[in-house]
Amino acid sequence: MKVKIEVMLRDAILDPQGNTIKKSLASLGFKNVKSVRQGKLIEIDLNSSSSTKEKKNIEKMCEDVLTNSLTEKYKIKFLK
Amino acid sequence: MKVKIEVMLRDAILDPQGNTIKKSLASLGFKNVKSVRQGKLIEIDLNSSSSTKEKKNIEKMCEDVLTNSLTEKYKIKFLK
Amino acid sequence: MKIAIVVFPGSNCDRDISWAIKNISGKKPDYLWHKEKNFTNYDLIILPGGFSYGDYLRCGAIGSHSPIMNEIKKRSQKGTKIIGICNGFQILTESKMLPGSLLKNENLKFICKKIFLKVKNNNTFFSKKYKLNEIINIPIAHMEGRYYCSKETLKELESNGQIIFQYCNDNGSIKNNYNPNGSIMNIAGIINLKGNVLGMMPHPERCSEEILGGENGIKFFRSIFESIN
Amino acid sequence: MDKLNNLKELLNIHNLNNNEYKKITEILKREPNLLELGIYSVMWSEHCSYKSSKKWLKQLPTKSKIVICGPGENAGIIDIGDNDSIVFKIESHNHPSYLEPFQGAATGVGGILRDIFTMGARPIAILDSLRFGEIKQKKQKYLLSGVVSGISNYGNCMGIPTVGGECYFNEDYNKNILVNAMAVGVAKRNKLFFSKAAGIGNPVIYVGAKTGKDGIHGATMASAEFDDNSKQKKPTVQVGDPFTEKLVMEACIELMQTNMIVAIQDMGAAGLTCSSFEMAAKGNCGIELNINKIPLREKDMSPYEIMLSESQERMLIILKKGCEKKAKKIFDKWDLDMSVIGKITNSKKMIIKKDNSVIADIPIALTEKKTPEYKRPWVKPKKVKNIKKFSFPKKKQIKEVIFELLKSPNLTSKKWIWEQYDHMVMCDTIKPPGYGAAVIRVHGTKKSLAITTDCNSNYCKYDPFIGTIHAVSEARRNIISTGANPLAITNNLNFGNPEDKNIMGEFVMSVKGMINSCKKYSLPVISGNVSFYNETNKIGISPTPVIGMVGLIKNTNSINKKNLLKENDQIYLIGKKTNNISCSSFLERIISKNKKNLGPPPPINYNEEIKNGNFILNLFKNNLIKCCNDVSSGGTIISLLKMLINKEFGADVEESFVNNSTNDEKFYKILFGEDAGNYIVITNNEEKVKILAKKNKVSLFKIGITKRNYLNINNQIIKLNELKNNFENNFFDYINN
Ligand SMILES: Nc1ncnc2c1ncn2[C@@H]1O[C@H](COP(=O)(O)OP(=O)(O)O)[C@@H](O)[C@H]1O
Ligand SMILES: [Mg+2]
Repeated sequence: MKVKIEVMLRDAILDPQGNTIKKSLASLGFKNVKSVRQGKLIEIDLNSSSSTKEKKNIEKMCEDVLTNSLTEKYKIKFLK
Repeated sequence: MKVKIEVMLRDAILDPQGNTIKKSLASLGFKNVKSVRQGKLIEIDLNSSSSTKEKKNIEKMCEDVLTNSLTEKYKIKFLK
Repeated sequence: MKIAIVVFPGSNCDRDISWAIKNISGKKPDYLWHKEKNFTNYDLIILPGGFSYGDYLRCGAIGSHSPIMNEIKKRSQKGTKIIGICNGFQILTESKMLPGSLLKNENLKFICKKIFLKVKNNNTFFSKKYKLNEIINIPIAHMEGRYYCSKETLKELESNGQIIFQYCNDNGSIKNNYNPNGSIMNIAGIINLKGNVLGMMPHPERCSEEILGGENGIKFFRSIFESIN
Repeated sequence: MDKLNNLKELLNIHNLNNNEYKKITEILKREPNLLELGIYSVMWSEHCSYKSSKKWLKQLPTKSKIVICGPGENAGIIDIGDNDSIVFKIESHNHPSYLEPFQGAATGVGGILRDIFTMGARPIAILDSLRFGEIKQKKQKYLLSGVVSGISNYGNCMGIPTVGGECYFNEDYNKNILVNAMAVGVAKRNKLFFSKAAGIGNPVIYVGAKTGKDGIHGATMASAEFDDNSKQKKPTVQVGDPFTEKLVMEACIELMQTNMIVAIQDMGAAGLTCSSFEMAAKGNCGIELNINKIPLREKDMSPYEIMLSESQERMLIILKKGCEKKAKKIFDKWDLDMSVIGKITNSKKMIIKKDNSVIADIPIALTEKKTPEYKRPWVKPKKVKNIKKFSFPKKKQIKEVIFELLKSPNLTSKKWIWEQYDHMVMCDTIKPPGYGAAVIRVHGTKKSLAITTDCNSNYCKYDPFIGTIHAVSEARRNIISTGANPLAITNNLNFGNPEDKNIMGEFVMSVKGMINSCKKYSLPVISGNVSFYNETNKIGISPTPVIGMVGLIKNTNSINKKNLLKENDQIYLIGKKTNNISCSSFLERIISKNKKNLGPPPPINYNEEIKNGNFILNLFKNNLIKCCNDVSSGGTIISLLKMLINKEFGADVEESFVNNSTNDEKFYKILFGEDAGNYIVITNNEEKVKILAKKNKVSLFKIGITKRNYLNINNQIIKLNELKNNFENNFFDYINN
């Protein structure tokens, strides 16, 4: 099973990295950029095949280790 | 227009973060993880609406600024 | 007085803290490997600075799951004093032993320099030797030191006197200009409600010897020694 | 073994010429297979074989009473007494840093640190010597930011302070930046480790990161010039993993406390090939490797790729037979893989096996003996002409002149860089970056080291011989300015294509300059590195021989701890008033902007250098110095300001110092000339200083006295704040705009 986890900073939290990218895009002539946010993408390849139990497991992983719920939000995408 | 850009290290390139995450997941009991790779997720919000020209623009952005083709590969997703 | 310093893979201020404590107290602390689960009682356990697990994933995140951390949590509940400095602070927030979180510096760069701190609460085990509002010159060295917490938490921290150190200038002015990393309210160090767990980004061990350019950290260690004995 | 098809193309890819190929067939007494050809190509690359430079490097003075180990090992070692020794070396990572600045620079630091701890030393300091093109170019800012964060990321994570270095900008580096990193370590003299293999049957073990396809042919890449297609040629970029390296370092140091190691060597350029071959060659024995045992990151790797991979953070260790289990325990503790990959044999051959059959079979001694060594043709660089006519600014323009000089990216503060480096970790940094050499305490001892890197790119461009002498002399002055005794040097020779006789000429003259000055100063060269082919589309960099130097302060307590400046402390120039403006920063920036020729660098007077240097050390011994700096780029005033601003002080410059001069030319020459051999000292006991100077026949001149808030020259007052803001913020402005 393959899983993709998208982790972004929560909206209320300043993302200097995104801002910097926005600035440098503007200075390169990409003017109509309204906002940029940068997050993490974690791709996990599992030995097991997709099952409800495995999905629960992944969720637990996200909650326990992969993300910090105070500052981050995440989305899990099960690929196959 | 909203765009999501997924940036991952090329397959042959060492991903120390991913490796370390994998090892620590294993030691936390998530045993059946075969591999982990960590990349970046960039969300861009544009003033303009989706058009072929804008799409070209985004591609150029990726090539010129957002990624380093030597080490990274990317995927663009146009959201709306 | 029994002090231990926890060594995580990637810790790199473990020796520095040990050196400072040995110089000031004459007694060398023990090192505890992060896989340790059974160890004798200590009055104080220090989580040192460095890059535990390379700072991969999030600073302190993987370290906060080290086998030793369960035991440290238990001991802290029993009153053992715990200090986290720099990476140690990050481990403490990641393991929820302290509220909030430490994010990437606003300028996105590693910052190593001497800054000024104001002692906002000197009625703690860790700061009693300082005067209230004393201004101290002390080094920082981190990439992720931007303290963040929710509004509610911030209120609690304030009203409970849990904010111990704030960034300021040499006159003690706490303005945003003197905030090296973008921390909320210039917060540099906090304590838990119970008063036995402290986390701070600056490095007192790096200014506890005249020849290294200052001795402002000595009172920090003296405060603790006094609290223990 | 399969026959090689299309030999011509293969040789081309492997950067081998027909003669070299012929030699290979003679050594093997047959045609090589592809794996063997690959092995020869890296072993005989310029980077690993020093085939163009060897002839000249052999002439360097490398011995002295204190040298324990000179060039030839991973790093050089000197004795500093009481069973303490110092290990140091400098290395370049120029080509990779241009392609991927962050990873290129990071892995450069990783590489040099491995060279140090391989010898049994704990690294205690890093320095970096950097060269970029014009700072106003976007590309250069990108490269600079990437390189600095790469170095910072690696050094900081390892917990080793980056305490100094240099950074210089000039259009000559637009297409070829330079990233040199130096590291210094300490070891007990009786606990040093070397790479000489021994003991037939002893196991060869592999420790650290797994092998991937990283940087295959990195060594050959570093031995070829760039062209517009370089980006397409991309080998797999090496990614640094400082976390793994930290574990490898701690584990190796732990293993070194036992008696299990026979020999140890890091896998650097040309990876497993070079390290295993060198170990066996040094021990005059054979080595057998089993390719199936090499830990791999990817499944589908050919033996060719495995042997040539430059994956980072890997070590090769020869253990005593029977120690495998005990060693493994240590590596397990640090979560590191260890694999027994072969053994030492008496065959004097390097045998590589896969699935039990031999896939490479190379005689070691013969190959060593036949390693190419070229006598490349060279011509002496032409002497540049003195430029005669200048029009000097008016005296009253001194303020603008100072600000203009402080604006030069080469003279202004590099705080932006070193604040990103953890320069305090390890709690031994006594003199942090700011100006001059760094001073680092040798932990747990009374001793301290002064460390610096140096090279004035302009001087070397206009005269590589004198320029290199300047680099050595200036490094030496930097060391002496801290009160330390200079001990030894390491060097990184960065040049263009040695097959061009003009560039070879620059190289030869530069080495001669190093030989000449090191002999005069009795400074042994204990290690170094050569980086050729810093060239793109036939345009090479100007010669850049970076000198790294280490000096010793025997008693750290003698360093004046409370050397706080006070108002009215006295400032003296030790040496002669300057009169030479040729090749100076003043000339470059103020008088002949955009001129192609800056004239020859100032001459060197060894007697003066040595006499003045000794005098400074004498003043330190008598506790007469509050602070000291040498006069270098920017002349007396800029050198003085760097020191003063750092201490948050200004000064009143006496009119007599500028000879009460009504003459603009004389005025500026005294303040901004760059004649060699001068120092500036601040004292609060000028009488004693003067008496000692007379006794030692040293000339000195009073520059003025310290003032809290301003600089006063020629009745022009500049506020300290204004100076400080300019000096410290100019660089930030360059980067941010
Ligand atoms: N310019 C030089 N001056 C003195 N010694 C040098 C110089 N260049 C290289 N060497 C020596 O040659 C040896 C091989 O250098 P290098 O290939 O860079 O080392 P390694 O790859 O083992 O780290 C080293 O011992 C080095 O000190
Ligand atoms: Mg080496």
